[in-house]
Amino acid sequence: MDFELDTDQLLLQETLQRLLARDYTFERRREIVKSPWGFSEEFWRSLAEQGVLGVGLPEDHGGFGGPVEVMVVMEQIGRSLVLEPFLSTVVLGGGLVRDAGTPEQQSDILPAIVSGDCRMALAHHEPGARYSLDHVRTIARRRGDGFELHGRKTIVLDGAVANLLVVSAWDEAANGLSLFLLDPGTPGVERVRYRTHDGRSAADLKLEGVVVPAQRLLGPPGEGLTLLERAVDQAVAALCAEAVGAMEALNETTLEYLKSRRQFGQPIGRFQALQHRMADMYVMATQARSMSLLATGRCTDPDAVTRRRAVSAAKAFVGKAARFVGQQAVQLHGGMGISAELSVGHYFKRLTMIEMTFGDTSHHVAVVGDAIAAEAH
Amino acid sequence: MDFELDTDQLLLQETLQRLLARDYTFERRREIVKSPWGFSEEFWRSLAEQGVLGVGLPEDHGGFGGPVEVMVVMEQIGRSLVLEPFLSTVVLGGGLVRDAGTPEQQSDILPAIVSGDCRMALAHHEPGARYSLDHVRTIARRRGDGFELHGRKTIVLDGAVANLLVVSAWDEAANGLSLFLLDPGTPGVERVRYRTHDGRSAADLKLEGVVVPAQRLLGPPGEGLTLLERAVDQAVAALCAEAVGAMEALNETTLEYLKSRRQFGQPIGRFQALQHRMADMYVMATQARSMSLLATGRCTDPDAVTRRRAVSAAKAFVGKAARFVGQQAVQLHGGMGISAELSVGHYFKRLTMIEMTFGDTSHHVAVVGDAIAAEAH
Amino acid sequence: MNLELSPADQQFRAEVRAFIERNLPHDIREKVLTGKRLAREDYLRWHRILYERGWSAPSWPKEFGGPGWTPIQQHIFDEECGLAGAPAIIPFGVRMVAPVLMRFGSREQQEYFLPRILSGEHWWCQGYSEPGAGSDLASLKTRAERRGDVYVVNGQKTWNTLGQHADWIFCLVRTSTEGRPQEGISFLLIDMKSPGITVRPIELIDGEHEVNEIFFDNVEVPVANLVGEENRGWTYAKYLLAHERVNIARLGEAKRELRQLKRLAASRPSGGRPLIEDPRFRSAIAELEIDLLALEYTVLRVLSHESPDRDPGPVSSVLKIRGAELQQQLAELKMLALGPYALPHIPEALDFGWQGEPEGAGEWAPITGRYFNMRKTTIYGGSNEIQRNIIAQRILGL
Amino acid sequence: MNLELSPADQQFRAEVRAFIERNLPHDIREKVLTGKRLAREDYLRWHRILYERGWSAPSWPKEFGGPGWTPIQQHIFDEECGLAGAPAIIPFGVRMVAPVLMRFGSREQQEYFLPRILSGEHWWCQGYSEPGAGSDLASLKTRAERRGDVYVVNGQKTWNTLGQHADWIFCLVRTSTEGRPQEGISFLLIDMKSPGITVRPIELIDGEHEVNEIFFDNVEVPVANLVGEENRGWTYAKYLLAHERVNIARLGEAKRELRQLKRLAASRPSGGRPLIEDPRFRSAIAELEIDLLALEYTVLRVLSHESPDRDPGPVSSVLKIRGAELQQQLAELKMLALGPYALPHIPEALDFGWQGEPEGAGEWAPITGRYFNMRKTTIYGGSNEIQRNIIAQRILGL
Repeated sequence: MDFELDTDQLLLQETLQRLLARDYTFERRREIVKSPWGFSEEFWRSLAEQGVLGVGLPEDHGGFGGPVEVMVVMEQIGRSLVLEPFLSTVVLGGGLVRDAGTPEQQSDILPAIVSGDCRMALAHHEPGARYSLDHVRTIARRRGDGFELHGRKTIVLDGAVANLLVVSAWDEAANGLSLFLLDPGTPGVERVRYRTHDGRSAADLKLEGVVVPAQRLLGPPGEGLTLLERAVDQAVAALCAEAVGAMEALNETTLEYLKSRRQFGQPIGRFQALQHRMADMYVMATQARSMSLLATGRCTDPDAVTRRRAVSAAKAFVGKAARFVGQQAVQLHGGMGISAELSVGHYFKRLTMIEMTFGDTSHHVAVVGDAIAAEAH
Repeated sequence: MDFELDTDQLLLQETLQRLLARDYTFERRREIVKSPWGFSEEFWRSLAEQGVLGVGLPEDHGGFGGPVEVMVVMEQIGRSLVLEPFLSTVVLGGGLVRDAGTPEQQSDILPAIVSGDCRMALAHHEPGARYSLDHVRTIARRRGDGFELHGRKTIVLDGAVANLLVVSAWDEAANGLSLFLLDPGTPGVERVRYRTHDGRSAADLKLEGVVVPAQRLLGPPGEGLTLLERAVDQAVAALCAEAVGAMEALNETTLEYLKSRRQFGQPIGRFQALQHRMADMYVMATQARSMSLLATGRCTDPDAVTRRRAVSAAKAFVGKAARFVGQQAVQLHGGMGISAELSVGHYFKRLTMIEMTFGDTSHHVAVVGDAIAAEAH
Repeated sequence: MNLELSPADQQFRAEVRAFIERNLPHDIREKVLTGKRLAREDYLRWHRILYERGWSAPSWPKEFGGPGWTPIQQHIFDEECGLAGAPAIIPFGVRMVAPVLMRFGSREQQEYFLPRILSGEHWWCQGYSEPGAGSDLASLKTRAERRGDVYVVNGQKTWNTLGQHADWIFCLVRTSTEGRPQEGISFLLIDMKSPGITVRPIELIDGEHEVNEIFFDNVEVPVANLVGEENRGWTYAKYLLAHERVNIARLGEAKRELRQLKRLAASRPSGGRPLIEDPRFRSAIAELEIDLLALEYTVLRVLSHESPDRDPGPVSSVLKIRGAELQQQLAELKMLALGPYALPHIPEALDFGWQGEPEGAGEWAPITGRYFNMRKTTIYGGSNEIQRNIIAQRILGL
Repeated sequence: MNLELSPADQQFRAEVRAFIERNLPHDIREKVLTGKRLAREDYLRWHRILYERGWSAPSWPKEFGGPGWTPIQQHIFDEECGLAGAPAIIPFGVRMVAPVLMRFGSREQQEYFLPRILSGEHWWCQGYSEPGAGSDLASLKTRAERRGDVYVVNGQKTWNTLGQHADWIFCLVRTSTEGRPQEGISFLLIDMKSPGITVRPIELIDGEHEVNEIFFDNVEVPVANLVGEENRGWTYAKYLLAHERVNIARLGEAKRELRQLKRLAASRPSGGRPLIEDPRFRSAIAELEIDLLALEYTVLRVLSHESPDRDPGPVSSVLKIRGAELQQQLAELKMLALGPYALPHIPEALDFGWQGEPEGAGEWAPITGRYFNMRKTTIYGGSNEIQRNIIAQRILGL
């Protein structure tokens, strides 16, 4: 049993820390937020140059490492509130191509991800789905050698900046979900872009008679749900790591504030009620890190039941911790906590959005509860 | 709108306070707890002499007042942790006879309650019922002019000291629940007595071919559930008042302890974390009192839906408050809080048992939730 | 004991309800009910409608032109307004500076300012908080130096709500540095058009402009605009804060939010079914309904004890704590009900009548921002931590 | 990074599990699993079985006769014992006084006492707490006066766990009143058979006899039973407390309780259906399972960093806080699962093999008492408030 990073992982961490300290200060981030879709091409290129965009991808296509390396990157992304679509591109999109792509698709797409040319988004969510992955009304009809897609996708995270989409659809012939690689510029795709509360962006898609050739089918027809579940579990583990990075940075900021901010003639950190609050925030973040490690270790477990239960437990706990730490950090900052000027409110917003992505705490508690009930029978 | 007691109600309160201060000190109570079934005949007689056992019963049978008077008495019962079966006898038993009894039953039983001769218990709960009132497997068969009862009752509160029982049974002929007045000494009744954690007592009953004459049927045949629901709602309101009395007394005791107990060179009440805890306990108890008033005002509402929703809301809130105040009072007392020597642990135990009587917090939250859902449809 | 309103109060409620029903402009009501942005003019339109009816200052006694309502009547009025979707009365004039003027102002101040507050001619804002002061109000640094007939004010105020709309500001300023920090504070009325005043918006985390910083650079204020005596401002400030807490529970607004939460849960699809069919979500709503009921009856108990001009005392801290927490929990559960639809941030969708993508954005757009914004309720008006200190010290004697 | 146990540790776990399976007496296992009373002899039987195997002191190094296990192995052993229903190792000898003797005791003390702790010949208890001292341990008043070759001890200790069974007690006593309260404390080993010792049971709210007051009336203690130096006892006491916290999370026991909670929920009828079919109750169980997992992996992280004799430091406060809260929540949810069956209090039903009314009492009887009893976990061993102080001060530097 070993919870330490190895030398290469530490090197990756340091490399990224140095890059972020130089190129992703809170001021610089503020400028990127002001850009149309919260995305810096320049910074994305820097990530590519440092090899970060190959994390978790196969070595023959320029990648390296696995879930632990993803965790290392996501923690730093959380600490610096990085806006760029690493999760969507590398973990979700790259992961699906890695796990399900044909050799041609892999050599087409994976090197482009690693080089920073390809930015991906998962176009799966549909109106009314809430957090269930199997609610898909978009339809794929066989059409000659290929497919024709009809339907609509919403809250496609990073969908505003992606140049390659993975679209899920009900494959009538296969009687199951199939996944497709889709260029957002394809005729019949209408993309409406908008921003999200954490400074990022998303899109809604209308798909009307969108023609997809057979070689853009990703993975076996009808197997889309299994592929998605696996990919989403990995994304959830990555989100847990991001949240841990954000929580720890937020706790550090808040602790600093408690020590420096004076009221009633002393630093407010002298007040026992605030000390205990800060202690509880520390306790939560410490345990959240443990759960992030658990999720990282289990998110590629071949047994789907084991994998899901561990990942859901982690997301539930991390969500709860994120809500508590976020709310209390704002509270301890007083009015400054809700001003956009300090980083604290931005951490709070991102932590909130993380909780609401791929299932909130209550959703994942129910997943674990159902597993417990199934076991009892 | 008026939340004040009138002169007579204040007089009742003072009378009872004086009696309890004299005859029900914590030391005296400790002796009563040690008696076989946690019951003092002598004190019960004193209550009768002061007229307390007529509260909420009709004036023509020696009673006076209504729900507000019951509330006044129950608060004092809560403050002094009175063990004697006022709720079972006067509120539940007396209330059922008042609301459903024939004139003969009323003049037979009510004066005997008021004089202290009759002690009642509600024998309704059965194994597996949990908190539902309609789970009754005991059967009443017509037998000549009367009935024959077969079945079993459990957790009959105060059933160890009662000399008159109200028994519920499924009346096959009426196709509904019927209620019966039953002497526990009737042939075919086997009574097993035991104590409860709060120093009181209860009993299990086995009923095998117990013959009940027709004139001991209480209320119209088959109407038992409606009668019980009304009676239990009034009992729940009374329990809320008892809990409020207990919580306020417990808060006073705890506050006193915070002021007198010294650690690290100062009264522990100087520590801000403990101050805030005590403030939260005060906030909870203050609101619990408001909810007790609401339950008292609504527990006889002729509209069963309004009545139930208000009473369940009150029980849910009071249960939550009781749990919080009880647990925190123990915590603030440190080790002394879990020793049987101080009153604090006994308040904690009684508050716990109150929560578990006639539905815990979660149960009553669900009742309100179901009402909300019904409204939404 | 009687839980029912008196027949007179029931009639009063019916009268208020009918008046709002008839007179509240449809567009304003819709904006409030759907959480859209309100313009200065929206507030003023409603204020003038109430003024015509004599109800623009619900808490005022008759002698100053108020309706002279009992505390219970004021509560009924607030609740009906909240439920119906009327804009909140901007409190800084009617509920804050006015009681101070009535009690401590000069005859001239009363005669000049009070009618203009009543009519809506003057929009007031507050100048209490300063950067670095927060809950420790008495440590304020903005100074006023007397030079002949004027005070010259220099310094900075912050967390000034809606000051961008204001005509006047009441300020706590330091006129002396001797003695304890509470001594040496004065209470000044300052015309927002005075040269030297700069209003700088503070962007909040919901992206909206609700509060400001205000800078005073050699602002000259006529000595006649001093309230009461110099260096006695702390007394007036505390008097003001006590009045501020009366309606602090904001029951009408909370009830409106609860109603909307229920509607959202009954309509939002969760795995194909409305959320309200999930026993866990339903219980979460029920818990809030129960908590709100507990707060409501606590408010009513306090009000039924109160005479119109009595400070409710430290028990108002109980109402502040619980009211603030409930506002937050309602906002939180509404956001949770949205699920993934909580993520989009579409500022234009906060404008009345906006239609656009993504689906539902128009209706749902205000909800997440409100969740962020509502974190203020446990911070402002004396943070909940301060309120717990007050309960511990003033009620419990710890 | 690797979440799996090493093959060696996996084999170790299998070995421990098999040993317990074969050697834990059935009646003892049943008593533990069903929450029945354990007699002194039950603890000792199991201790002697472990002693035969060389496992009676899991935390000891080999040089003193322990198995020399790594922290992870100790954890595995504790967890397997907890899950299987083995009685807890009484900590006062093995886990508390022994490390102090190993570090600070004389050669003679080590040679006399340690083998007898190992074999179970000496049952130890602790004499730290005093009435009126509580978390402020250093304010203790029991005094020891040196007279020739003996200390004469007078005073009173309290919250002494299972002292009614003990052969020896280790005590903090005051040997000097000069300097700070922490100075002037000494660490004495006292034979419980010494004249002048009186053990008085304290009844707890669950009605059980678990703790005692101990009175010392001119008790003579040979000077040879002083550990280390006079007036340096505070150092040894802190060393002892640091060791006490290692197993503070009590994961094995918590996992056992969780398993029983699930069984209870799967069997208890609620409106005719098992409680586990109620999504709300099921979620409540799930939340505890998740919280327990978060604690478990935090413990494992701490252990995997640790060398066998290293003080885990203030992070053990995190484990103490969460372990204590979880024990309470598990006990609470079990009681809530009982519903009305939580009310009966039948002390006889806590004896092994009891059958009687009301239905289910034998199986359910220990549950409510345990709920009451478990309130101690956030109080003893440094209350959770003290632990938060420690985190704030020693980890966060506040």
